[in-house]
Amino acid sequence: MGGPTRARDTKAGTRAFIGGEQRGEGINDMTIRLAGEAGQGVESGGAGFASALSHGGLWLHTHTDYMSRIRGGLNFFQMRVSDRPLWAHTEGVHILLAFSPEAVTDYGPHLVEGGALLYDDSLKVDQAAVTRRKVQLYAVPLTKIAQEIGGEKIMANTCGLGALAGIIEYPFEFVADVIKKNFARKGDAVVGGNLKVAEAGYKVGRDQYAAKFDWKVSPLKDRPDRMQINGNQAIAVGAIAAGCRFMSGYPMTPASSILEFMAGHAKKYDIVVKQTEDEIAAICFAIGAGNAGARAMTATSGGGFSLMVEALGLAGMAEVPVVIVEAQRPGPSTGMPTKTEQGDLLFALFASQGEFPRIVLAPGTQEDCFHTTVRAFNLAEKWQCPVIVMTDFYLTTMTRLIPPAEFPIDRVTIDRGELLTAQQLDRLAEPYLRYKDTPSGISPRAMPGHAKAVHQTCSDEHDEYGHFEDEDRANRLKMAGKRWRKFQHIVDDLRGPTIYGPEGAGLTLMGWGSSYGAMREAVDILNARGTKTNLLHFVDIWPFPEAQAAPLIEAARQLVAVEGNQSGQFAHLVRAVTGRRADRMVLRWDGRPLSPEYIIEQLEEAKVHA
Amino acid sequence: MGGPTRARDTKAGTRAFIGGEQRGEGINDMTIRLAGEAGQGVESGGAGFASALSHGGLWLHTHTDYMSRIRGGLNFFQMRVSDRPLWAHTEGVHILLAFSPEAVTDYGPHLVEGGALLYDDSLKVDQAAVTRRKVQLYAVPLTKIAQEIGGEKIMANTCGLGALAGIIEYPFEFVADVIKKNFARKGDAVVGGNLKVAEAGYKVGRDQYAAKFDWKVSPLKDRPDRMQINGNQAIAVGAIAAGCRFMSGYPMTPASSILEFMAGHAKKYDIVVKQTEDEIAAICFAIGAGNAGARAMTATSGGGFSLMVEALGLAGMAEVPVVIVEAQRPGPSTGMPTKTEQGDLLFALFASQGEFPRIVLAPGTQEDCFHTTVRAFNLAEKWQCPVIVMTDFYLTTMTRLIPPAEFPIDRVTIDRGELLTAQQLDRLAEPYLRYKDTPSGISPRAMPGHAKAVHQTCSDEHDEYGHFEDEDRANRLKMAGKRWRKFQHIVDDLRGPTIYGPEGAGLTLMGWGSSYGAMREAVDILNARGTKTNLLHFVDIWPFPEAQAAPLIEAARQLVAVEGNQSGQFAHLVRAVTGRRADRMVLRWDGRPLSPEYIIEQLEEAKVHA
Amino acid sequence: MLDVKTYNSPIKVTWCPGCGDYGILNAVKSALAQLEIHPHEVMFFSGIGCGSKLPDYMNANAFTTIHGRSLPIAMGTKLANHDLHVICITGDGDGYGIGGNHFISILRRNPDIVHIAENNMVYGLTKGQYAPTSEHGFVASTTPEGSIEIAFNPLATAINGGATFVARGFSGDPKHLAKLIMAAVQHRGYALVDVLQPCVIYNKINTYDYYRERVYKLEETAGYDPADRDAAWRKAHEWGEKIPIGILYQAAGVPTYEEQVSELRVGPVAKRQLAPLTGAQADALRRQFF
Amino acid sequence: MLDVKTYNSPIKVTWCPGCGDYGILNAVKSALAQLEIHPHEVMFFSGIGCGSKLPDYMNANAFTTIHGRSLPIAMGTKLANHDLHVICITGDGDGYGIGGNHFISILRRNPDIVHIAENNMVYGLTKGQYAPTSEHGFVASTTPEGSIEIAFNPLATAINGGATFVARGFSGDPKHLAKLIMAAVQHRGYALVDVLQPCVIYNKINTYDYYRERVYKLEETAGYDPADRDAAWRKAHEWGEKIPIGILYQAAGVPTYEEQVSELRVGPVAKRQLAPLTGAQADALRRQFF
Ligand SMILES: Cc1ncc(C[n+]2csc(CCOP(=O)(O)OP(=O)(O)O)c2C)c(N)n1
Ligand SMILES: Cc1ncc(C[n+]2csc(CCOP(=O)(O)OP(=O)(O)O)c2C)c(N)n1
Ligand code: SF4
Ligand code: SF4
Ligand SMILES: [Mg+2]
Ligand SMILES: [Mg+2]
Repeated sequence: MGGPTRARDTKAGTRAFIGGEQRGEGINDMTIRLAGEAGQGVESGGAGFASALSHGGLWLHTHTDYMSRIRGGLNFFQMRVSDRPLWAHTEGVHILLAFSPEAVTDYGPHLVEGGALLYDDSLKVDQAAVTRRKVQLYAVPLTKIAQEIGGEKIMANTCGLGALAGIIEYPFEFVADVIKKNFARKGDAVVGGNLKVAEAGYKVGRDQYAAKFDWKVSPLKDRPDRMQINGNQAIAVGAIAAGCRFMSGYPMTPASSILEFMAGHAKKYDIVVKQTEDEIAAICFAIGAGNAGARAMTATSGGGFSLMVEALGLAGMAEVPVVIVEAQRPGPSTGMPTKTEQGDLLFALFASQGEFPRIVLAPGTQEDCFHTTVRAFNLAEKWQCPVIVMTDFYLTTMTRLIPPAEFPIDRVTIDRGELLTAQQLDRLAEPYLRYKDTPSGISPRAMPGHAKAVHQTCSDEHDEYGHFEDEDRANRLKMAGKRWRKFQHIVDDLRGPTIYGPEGAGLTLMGWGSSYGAMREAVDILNARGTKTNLLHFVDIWPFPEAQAAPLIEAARQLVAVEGNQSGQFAHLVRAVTGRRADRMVLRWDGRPLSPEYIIEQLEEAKVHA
Repeated sequence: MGGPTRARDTKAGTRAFIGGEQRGEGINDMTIRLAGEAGQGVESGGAGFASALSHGGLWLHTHTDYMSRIRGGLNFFQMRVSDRPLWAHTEGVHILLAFSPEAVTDYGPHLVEGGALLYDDSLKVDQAAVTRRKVQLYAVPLTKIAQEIGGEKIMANTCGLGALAGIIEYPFEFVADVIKKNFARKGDAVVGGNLKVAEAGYKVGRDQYAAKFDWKVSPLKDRPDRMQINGNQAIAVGAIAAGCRFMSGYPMTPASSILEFMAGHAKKYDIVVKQTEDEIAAICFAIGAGNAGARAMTATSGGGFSLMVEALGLAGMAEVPVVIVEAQRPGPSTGMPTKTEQGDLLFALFASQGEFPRIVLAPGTQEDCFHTTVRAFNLAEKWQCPVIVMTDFYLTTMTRLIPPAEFPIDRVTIDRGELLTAQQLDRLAEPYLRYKDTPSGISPRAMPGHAKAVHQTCSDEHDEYGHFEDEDRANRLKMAGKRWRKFQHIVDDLRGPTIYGPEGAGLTLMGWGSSYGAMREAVDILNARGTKTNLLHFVDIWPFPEAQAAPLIEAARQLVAVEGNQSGQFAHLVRAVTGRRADRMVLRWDGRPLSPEYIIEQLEEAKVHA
Repeated sequence: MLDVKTYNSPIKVTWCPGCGDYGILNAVKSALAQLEIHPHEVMFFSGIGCGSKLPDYMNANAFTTIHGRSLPIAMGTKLANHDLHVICITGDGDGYGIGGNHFISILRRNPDIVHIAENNMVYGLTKGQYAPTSEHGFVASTTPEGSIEIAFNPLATAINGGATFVARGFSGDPKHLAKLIMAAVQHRGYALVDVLQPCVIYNKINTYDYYRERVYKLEETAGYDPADRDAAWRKAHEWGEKIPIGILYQAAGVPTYEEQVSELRVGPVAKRQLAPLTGAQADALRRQFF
Repeated sequence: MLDVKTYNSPIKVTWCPGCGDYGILNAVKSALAQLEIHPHEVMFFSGIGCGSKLPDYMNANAFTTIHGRSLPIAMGTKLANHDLHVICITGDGDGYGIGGNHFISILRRNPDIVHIAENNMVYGLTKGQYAPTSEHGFVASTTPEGSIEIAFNPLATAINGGATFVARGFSGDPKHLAKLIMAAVQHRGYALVDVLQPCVIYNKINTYDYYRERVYKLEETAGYDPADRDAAWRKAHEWGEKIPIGILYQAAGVPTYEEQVSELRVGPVAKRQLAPLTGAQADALRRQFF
């Protein structure tokens, strides 16, 4: 808990002022949510529908919410669709396709006025809760249609998706294409059955409800291929692009899928990927590989990162390059394993005893995840130190549609820093000094194995050769000085915050990591409403890019820290470094992601006006 | 590395302006150092001589410096003696009793002008290095005397101590008493031999050198019993006084001796003390015991604390009282195992994922160690959270002579907070809620085992009963809010900084933990020199006692942060909370403890004037 | 015998339908009921994983700790209050993987603790990665080409490491399992009950059918003597065609850890009344530093 | 044979006079010299402890890591560059205590790594606390009434856990020890050499004399067959009157871990030239997300 700021209880906004207010019409900007038990096909159905929309040239933002259990419970898959690029989800839902009564009870309140609840007419749902809020009820005999037309109850999902398409009047052909593709390996009969069921659903939706439902989605003319990718996938793709040759990890939500993606691509992209006995071993494997000359990484969440802390310091002292992804989830301790939070920032900054150079980066988007991961490997090798990439549950599982050009996989820079080649080593005239004291603090590195560069790597304070020297004061000052100089110079390679919105705004939102999208859309809305607002978003956090950041922070008229935690950790850091206190904080720590509505609502409640 | 401040290389002062300048005469304030290889009796000889001085009613300050090895190398035992209470060591040494040539080479430069080097005339030492600095050479045939008079080479040490006493003209009877006591169990012959050798050494010292040596030590009239105690012992005594019933630990310098002391006293004081397989198990054992109702603690250094981080968060989330002593040593990583540093502060403040109440205390003296440990147990039980007590190598091994009344062992307050008694539980009318939401945030605690209070303790986010609840937003806000309220209220139980020195001083030193003594003596010297100086010393660090501290910090005209680390970690914290930036920092990170001379020299170099 | 409902918790079970953990939950309740151990007399410890949710589904004292650390936390509790029956519930990843060092350490101590390991040979809660007990070649999300470690053998390791009671149960036979748990609770010392627990979602190899075809009971095996440590160790290697369940090994007369801690002879330290030391005690302590 | 001086480091040894670690250092150098392994072809890994300083006293590649973690760090290096000979040097506290989980995990993997454990049955560098291998009842600073854990048996645990080469040496017989180390290096797979190493300062029980009276060589024992795993496991329990040294167990033909990692077939990953993916590779990767 950083700093003395008081926390306030908050409630999420439910108004959908983005779809309405900002665009002024009900076409091509709406939010659809599928919800039901784990195992009911919420995620696969949602993904299929998302494909159908994506193939129509539309832009998407999807995110999921699931429980820490494998079957049952209540999960949702939400997609926001629009004809322009999207940066965030909205709190308000326009149409909810509910597969279970709980889905209605829990998520009904998220429906906007005039929105619709679509469900199987055999489900007993608490209608009152929804209708009271002027929500329409579309009870469709999904299961009955599935059984009668497709011959299988299980096709009720398909029927629901068909009805959905009908209601929003999205051309059926796109749905049909996805059905054909997704069911292809189950044979023609299955494809045919599902197609018929979907079509029947579509008809009911279009014929009975389309006229009453205000929001529509139409395909665009221009339909380029776009990548639908989440943060973890973007990190893995970045790692592969950067030439990562080694990954070790131990499963932990929400980081596991990086390890799994890398394992699945290991053979093809020539990467050794290993699950270890615990997170201590995971980072130790990576340090061993990194020191041996292979670009190496590990990924975990806060609990696993806690176990890595001792070895993190080893990498700092021994000057071993290693990339650590820290995918945050709400703590403390086990906390809320499948929810989101930005609560580990100060922990990551100061973890492990003593003082040593480390780099902390927090990408805000999928594109950032890719580029930041590539940079992380370069920075780790250049500065020979651990690099921590911080994400969170929301960013790791949230997807957006992104033009492939944003992922220039084959055009990344691979900078191995001062890594001596075998040829350079062959020519070495003097004895090789692993920890040579240089002006930059960087000591040229040799991979172990060369006859001219037999050397020692050491966790104890050491001399330039790497031999133990834990007594001599002068040597200590030399080596600590060398490490400190690295820390001072690293910042020259780091970037100041992204600025978005008009200059000289009366209100400046300041955030880091996954909140970029929510802040950006909040800025758009506020400016549209006449409140001149901009934002400062930080990816490069530590060493703090003071030279670039301080003037911008200084210039902010009203500075609002926006963070997914309870105490304002980044605000703490900013004040410690620059002295500037955030005038206000918009914080969220209920396990849910920051959204444009949440930010604006909090500002309104606090009566913040520019 | 906290904050952007630039570090400067430093060299330690060697002038002994404390003994001279401040007291104006050479009597009863001097520094004696014994030095030689591990195994040569440096420590035992030094301790014996310290006893002899202590029994003369004098005040002492001792500290040691040793290498991370068991035999050989170079160690010293240093004692400063005075007729008034001492708070710190000095950098300058008046007389050095050297047992090895390295002792001369390495420590000769620490001798003050006019000081003396005492050594066995058979040792080949680098005299030039010393004489160049106007140091006197007292080459005494210690071994020869030992052999001729005592019949044993090994008595050379005794001879040296005798000579030492003679040179400083300290009455021989005190030395004789210690010899009698210390050698008693080896039989009369050994006692007699050592007495004779000591006396012979005494005569040489007094007759040949006393006249040339300026510093003298005389016993005082008043000779009350005083405790000679180091920081670790004071913590252990505090724990025993506080009713600690359980300690688990894993050896790590400089914390090990707490575990060893407790193990040695376990039977007598009814404490279960166990060494575990690693530090993870050490803190887990303590958490299990603490949750079961036994006051429990563990102790470690930074590397072991790194391994405790995950379970620290568990204690925070599950609300288990536990006391953790973090005895710092220079990092990063293995660092300098037998040297000192204050480099783990920000790590301790933010360790573990998520945000939860914890308390961080950093005693400055042995008395503080005792009282702070007692308070730590009370605070841990009252607020049901982990309490971290931070010390460092210097404080753990340094001793001072202290009146026994400063350790009111039998008059401590034991406050178990809202721990429900069996009788209270018998009367319970409602179901027991382990995590009851209360205005203070404190939920009355029941020890597991009572029929009326069967309950669950949980690392996952939970409801008031302690059952898993990692979905519900309202519950999350309730429980996170409850924990947050604890954090906000804890501060009411904490204390602002100690102030020493005149009000309205032009210069204010600000520090924490073990630097108290050095800062205090620096303040005295500066004031004596006419520079009006005071100090703010923090024991209670987190939650930061803002209400008490901020006005004092605000009022400081020139604020100088004094810390044993490279980046000014406490200064970072102060700026983050109060906005006030230290005008200057006096930092030390060469593994050596802060001393009055070092502080003043750094201020002079920086041309700081009040 | 107590009513098994005594142990019912108000919490809805979240395991998948058909999960082997249900059988274990029932067996645990049944064993406690038969032994007439009341909810307040027992304390459960678990880590994190599907199986580690078990204590949450019980009306009993419990501490759901962190992944892999239930054993040392239980040790601390047992040493503070040995009046409590202590039962640890771990997954195979939790207890044998990340918690491996605590496992081999507790074997050397012999505290009077029951350790029930829900061995589904996979990581359930994190969605199907391989576990230390997964068979060599097990294909999972992190081992697309099959695992290349040999499987961890918990029973052989326990016997090798000093355990005084080592049994294996099958969650498909909760009655037999309940008997094993009762024997484990009654055993004075550390008692491991490793349970073959089908994960119906992520482990398609070690299924109910797989086990039903293979398991046989040691107590029905003529000539098997659980007191013979060498034989037990060899038996612990039997896997494949036939899989033994029952008590593999039990040593009698080994003192428990708590019995060897002299401070505990007069009772649990957690129950001592806390009060400042007497003046005489304080003086004695101070005098050490004169 | 190379000159043993090849491996001399400029660093002054800091062990106590008489420490058993000297014998181990000499045996290591002698084994490498006889095997003609050059300093740059080998990499040592150690943790923290008296014994863990050994690599600092060698002219060879080395990584002095942190207490207990040399095995997993060595694993990472071996998987990145299996051209290196990898030798881990651990203390008994370091390797079997705090590092216990990595020890039992490496046994299941069989990497081509040599593990030399300096087993002095005490914590040397931290000044004499008991260690996992200390005998039951061992009196030390943290066990003034004697330890109440039973001693950890590294050899039995290694055999039990899947090690393919398990030997015990005595630092008082460096020639014999050097032979064992040579055999360990030549073994393809994980090879443990546990060394009886007297700590002349803190272990007054397991001294040179204690061992000299008791050790005998297995290779001189008629009928002992190191290929018989059951027999080896039983032999690993022999302690007291007589203590076996030599190769207790060796399995042939078990594939190493590295051999089973398909990415390593074309050579060490650390030696791959790094370059951006080709356009086609990039497209293939991107297409997965269309
Ligand atoms: C330190 C830490 N690492 C990883 C995790 C994530 N995690 C939760 S449960 C689990 C493994 C579950 O497997 P197992 O213990 O076999 O239990 P099962 O779910 O199969 O019952 C993991 C890795 C965690 N909670 N904490
Ligand atoms: C995480 C951590 N815990 C504790 C220590 C302190 N420590 C250093 S060496 C050592 C044990 C030494 O015993 P062993 O491994 O048997 O080696 P030996 O000194 O006996 O050769 C310990 C506990 C440490 N360096 N790091
Ligand atoms: S995933 Fe497997 S172990 Fe977990 S609840 Fe489902 S069936 Fe049981
Ligand atoms: S303390 Fe023991 S192990 Fe360490 S160097 Fe000395 S004799 Fe060797
Ligand atoms: Mg499992
Ligand atoms: Mg040892």
